[in-house]
This record gives sequence, structure tokens and C-alpha cells, in this order.
Amino acid sequence: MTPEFLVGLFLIIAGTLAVVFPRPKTYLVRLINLEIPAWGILLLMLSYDETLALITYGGVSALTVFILVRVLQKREGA
Amino acid sequence: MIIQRISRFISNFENLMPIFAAACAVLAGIAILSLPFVYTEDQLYPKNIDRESPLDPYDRGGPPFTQADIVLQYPENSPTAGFVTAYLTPFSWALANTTLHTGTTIVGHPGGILDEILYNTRGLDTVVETTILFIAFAIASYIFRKGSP
Amino acid sequence: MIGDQYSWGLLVVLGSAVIGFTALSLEKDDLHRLLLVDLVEIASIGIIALIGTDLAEALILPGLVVGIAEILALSQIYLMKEDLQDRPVRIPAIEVLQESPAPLILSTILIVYGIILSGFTGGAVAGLGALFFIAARSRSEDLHLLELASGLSWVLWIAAFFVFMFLPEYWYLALMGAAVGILIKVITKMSLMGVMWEAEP
Amino acid sequence: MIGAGGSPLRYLEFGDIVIYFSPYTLALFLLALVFTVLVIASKPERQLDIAFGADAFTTKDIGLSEMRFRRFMAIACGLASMGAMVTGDVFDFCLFTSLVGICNVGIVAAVKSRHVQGAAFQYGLVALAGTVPLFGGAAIVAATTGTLSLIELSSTLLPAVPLVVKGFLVLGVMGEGMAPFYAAKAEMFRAPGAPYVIMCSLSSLLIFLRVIEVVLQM
Repeated sequence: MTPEFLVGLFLIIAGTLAVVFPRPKTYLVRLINLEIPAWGILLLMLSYDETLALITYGGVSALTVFILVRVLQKREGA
Repeated sequence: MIIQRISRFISNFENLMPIFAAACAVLAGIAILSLPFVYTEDQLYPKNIDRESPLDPYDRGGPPFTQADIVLQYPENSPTAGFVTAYLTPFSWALANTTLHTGTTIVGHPGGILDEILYNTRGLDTVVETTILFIAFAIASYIFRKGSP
Repeated sequence: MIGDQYSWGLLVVLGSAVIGFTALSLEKDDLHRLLLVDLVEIASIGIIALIGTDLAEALILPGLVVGIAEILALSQIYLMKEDLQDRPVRIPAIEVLQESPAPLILSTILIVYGIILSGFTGGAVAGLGALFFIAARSRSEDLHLLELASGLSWVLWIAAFFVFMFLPEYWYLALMGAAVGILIKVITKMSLMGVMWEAEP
Repeated sequence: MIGAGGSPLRYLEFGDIVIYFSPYTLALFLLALVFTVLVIASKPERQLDIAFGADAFTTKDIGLSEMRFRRFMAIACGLASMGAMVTGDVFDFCLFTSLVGICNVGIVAAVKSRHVQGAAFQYGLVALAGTVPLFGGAAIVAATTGTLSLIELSSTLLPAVPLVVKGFLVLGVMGEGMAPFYAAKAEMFRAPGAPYVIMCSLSSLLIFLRVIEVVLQM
């Protein structure tokens, strides 16, 4: 087991817990915490040398943040 | 009596997601209990990593315009499988000759193992998947436009 | 080597799925539910990644696309359901985003690299660039034109698929068609998202 | 091979994905085909509101663009369920199933009624969460047996697929649209426009019938 693999697994679990129990429990904190398990998955892909999937995942998760931030802005904005 | 109460609980669509999520959680828990699963070593499209190659994580062999060997399910259905993997555009050929560190960029070009799988041998998957993208965007843009006449 | 760590990886990823689904079943707020669904999607990508072959990668890409497409549609339904459609979205008040050439440079880099990559991944990268540009510049583009371009590129891609299946000797033509078609398709879809930001000037 | 649905009569090859027509899948395919043709040909019904105590009724007004959009979604849904009926690849089946799910969401989401939209959102969430067991199950099938083709999976030489993984697939299909989650669709049925709404329930019935064959085959 390579270090990337182990760190990735650790980040997935830690990130999941961070998303499930955000503090304070607001949408934005949850959204930011979602980046932690995403990093875990990225490291997991890196340990298997799946670099194209990694780049795509990076792009797609940035897009997800765009979409969700738009919803948050509409919700919180006046 | 109890059935009535259950059916009333289910028929409220607000409760739909909790029921489904709970079922998923239980099933995933059972899956954890039934670990370890066997991992069959002779997989389709296996990887072989050659750190010295300029195509590093994606070097699947063969000079350009010859057929490379890849393990697929039904070789007789895709007679040209292996050509795409070995193909390099002139630009990526130049890149490959200059540096050892652009393997992923090169494979991102037309040609390479992923294009082989996504377009050639498992092309129907990609058709369906772009259709899902299309339908979802159609829904989103229809609703978006309806909001602003 | 992959076989030894497979079950360990599965243990962790399924564990995260259990936690995520449990939280989902207890959550009452709709937007929180959407965020948690995004979390469990990560677990499903993880399960696919653990296969560790080239096939895994070819399965991850469709999985990712399905996820983002459905999240987009759902977020739009959410806005409609909560009557938030007509509220303006303000660009984040960061000076870098508004007055400087930074978005232009960043999006140019992303788009150029995306076009060099081409194919599926390239579409996502270049689309991110286009999205960033449109979102930062608060410009409204023509929705119909973008949709037309995306539809045409989809047709190109389907045609390429059939060339692969029925005229395999022209594989080179089909490869180029598919790579370019899917690049344009994904870019235009991502730019559509940028248009939806509809930022007020 | 002799699968759970009888031995295939005809194969249609798309590279590694082989579509096959066994008596069972052919019957389901024809059902989906007939209904899709019906949707294309038929005119949508109009919902009537009858005023009590008076001899009067009003027709609910539905915009042309809404009808057209929902018709498009219903046809796409029919095509997707036709694909899901005959495909011979586990992952491809999962993709077709999630296409059916998103089309179903689209059919109802276009309706201008707060209540229906709430139901559509909840159902969409379930459909999105349903992709997790669906794709996860397919991935575990690939890892444990080394193949995704249903024709290969029906042979006894391969390692057995764990029972819980079959459960994943069934649960995923349920999430994309089947009982007991069916109850929410009763809410959706308040949406006017008969043939399109029926398409929702027919497609989910069909994919559920198909997943039984898929699971028995493994």
C-alpha cells in the first residue's frame, strides 16, 4: 500500500465526518468541507495512476462548487 | 393497522429520501460485514506501468499505426482495437520526444487507451452518458428560461 | 498488488457511504440533502476507482458526468420550487475578479490546455475556463446558439460512433470526429452554466 | 448461453457491449416500443376541473411549450427504457437506468404546480442517490468477476458475485423509480397530461422487470 493510498483513505473518512458534522452547521461550511473527501478521492486515483480521471474530477468538482454556490447566493441573497 | 400507518408514512413524499437513504446505509453496512470480496486478477484492460516511457502512466505499447495488444471482452467485434491506442498526433509525437513528463497530456489527445475504450470498444456507454448530460441540461435550461420570460 | 488492498479500500469507502447515507436519512433540510447527496456520490466514484485498471477510468468519466448533470438539474428544480428564480446573483465582491485581467488570463490558460487535451477531459477543463470567464465578466450570451452548437457536436459524435462500429477501416476519421465532437459538446454545456449565473452588471 | 430469460435469439454487437434479444427481453422491448409509439402518436388529455353545485367545468390551461417539452422527455424516456431492456452489459444497463430516472424527473418537473415540483425534487434526490448503489454495484461486479458482460457472467466458471452486490443493483433500480418509492408518483400523477405521466410508471415497471433478469443471470 502506497502512502498516497493510505492518506487518501484517511482523508475520505475524515472528510466524510467533517461534512456530516459541520460546525457551525451552515450550507457554506458543508460545501467547503466537501473538498476534503474530494481530495481523498484524488489521492486514491493518484495511487492507481488514473491521471486523466483525476484531471476530469478536478474540473467537475470545481463546476459542482460553481453550481452550488449559485444556489446558495440565490438563497441567502436578498 | 400497522400497514395503514406504514403506507401513510410512505405516501408522504418528504419521507421518501430518508427511507431510501436508510435502506442504502443498511445494505452498505451488510456489504462491509461480508468483506473481503475476491478480486479477480485477470481484468479487462489491465494496466502496465513503465516509468521510463514518455507516455508514462498510459504507455500501452506499439509504434504508431501498428496494432497494440489490449485485453478486451470480444476482440472479434472490434477489429481495429489497438490502432487508436498506438496512434500519436504529430504534436504529441513531438511532445513525447522532448520531455518525459507530459504523458497524461499526450494521452488526452485523440488517440490513447481511454479513447479506445470510450469511443471504440465501449462506445455505447459514452452515447448514453452524453445523452444523460443532454437531458439534464435540457431540463435545467427549460426551467431556467421559464423563470425569465 | 491491487487485489491485496482492494478489500481495505472498499471497507473505507463503503464506511464513508454508510456514514453519508445515515446522515442523509436524518437530514430534514432540502439544500443540506443536496449537499449530502454530493457526498455519497464521492463514495461511488471511490468504489469505481478501486478497480484500478484502465476500465476503471473509462467508467469514472461517465459516473462523474451523470453526477454533475443531475446536480445541475436538481439545483434548478430547487430554485423553482423555492421561488428563488428571479433573485439576482452577485459576483463575489473580490477585486481580482472584477477589474483585473486575471479571469481572462486564467480562462485562457484553461481553455488552451483543454483544447490541447481535447476529448472528454479537455471538454471539462476548457469548459471550466469558459464558465469562469463568462461568470466573471457578467455577460449574457445567446442561449440558443450554445444549444445549437452542442446539439450539432452531439450529432458529430454519434456519427463517429457508428463509423467505429460499421466502417472500422476509417477508425482515424471516427477518432477525430469523436474527440472534437465531445470536446465542443462538453465546453458548450459548461458555458451554459456560466450563462445561468446571469450576474447583474 | 441459456440465461434466465431463455436463450438469446439474436445478438447485436457494439464492440464490447453486446445487445441480445432473448424471449424475455424481446417481449419487454416490444412493450416499450409500442408505448413509445403511442406517446408519439397520441394527443395529450386535458384535465377538467368540475365546479360543484353548478353545471360547469373549466379546462386547465397548459402551455404549448410545456406540453412539447414533456412529450420530448416522454419519448426520450421510452427510448431509454428500450435500451435498458436489451443491453447485455451491466454498466450500460446502469447508465440506461439512470437516464430513465432523469427523464422521469423531467416529465414532472415541467409542471407549474408547487406541490408537483416538491415531489419532483424529492424524487430527483432519490434518483441521484440511487446512482450510488447502481454504479457501485456494477463496479464491484467488474472487480470480483473481471467482466461486465452479462453473457460471460451467466457462465459458471467465474467467481460468484456476492449476494449483497446483487442487492445493490436492485436497490439502485428501485431508487431510479419503483415501489415503495412509487408512492411519491401518486403525487406526481396530479400533474396533467395522461400519456406522459403513464410513461413514468411504465418505464420504472419495465426496468424493474429487467433487473430481475440481470440479477438472476449473475
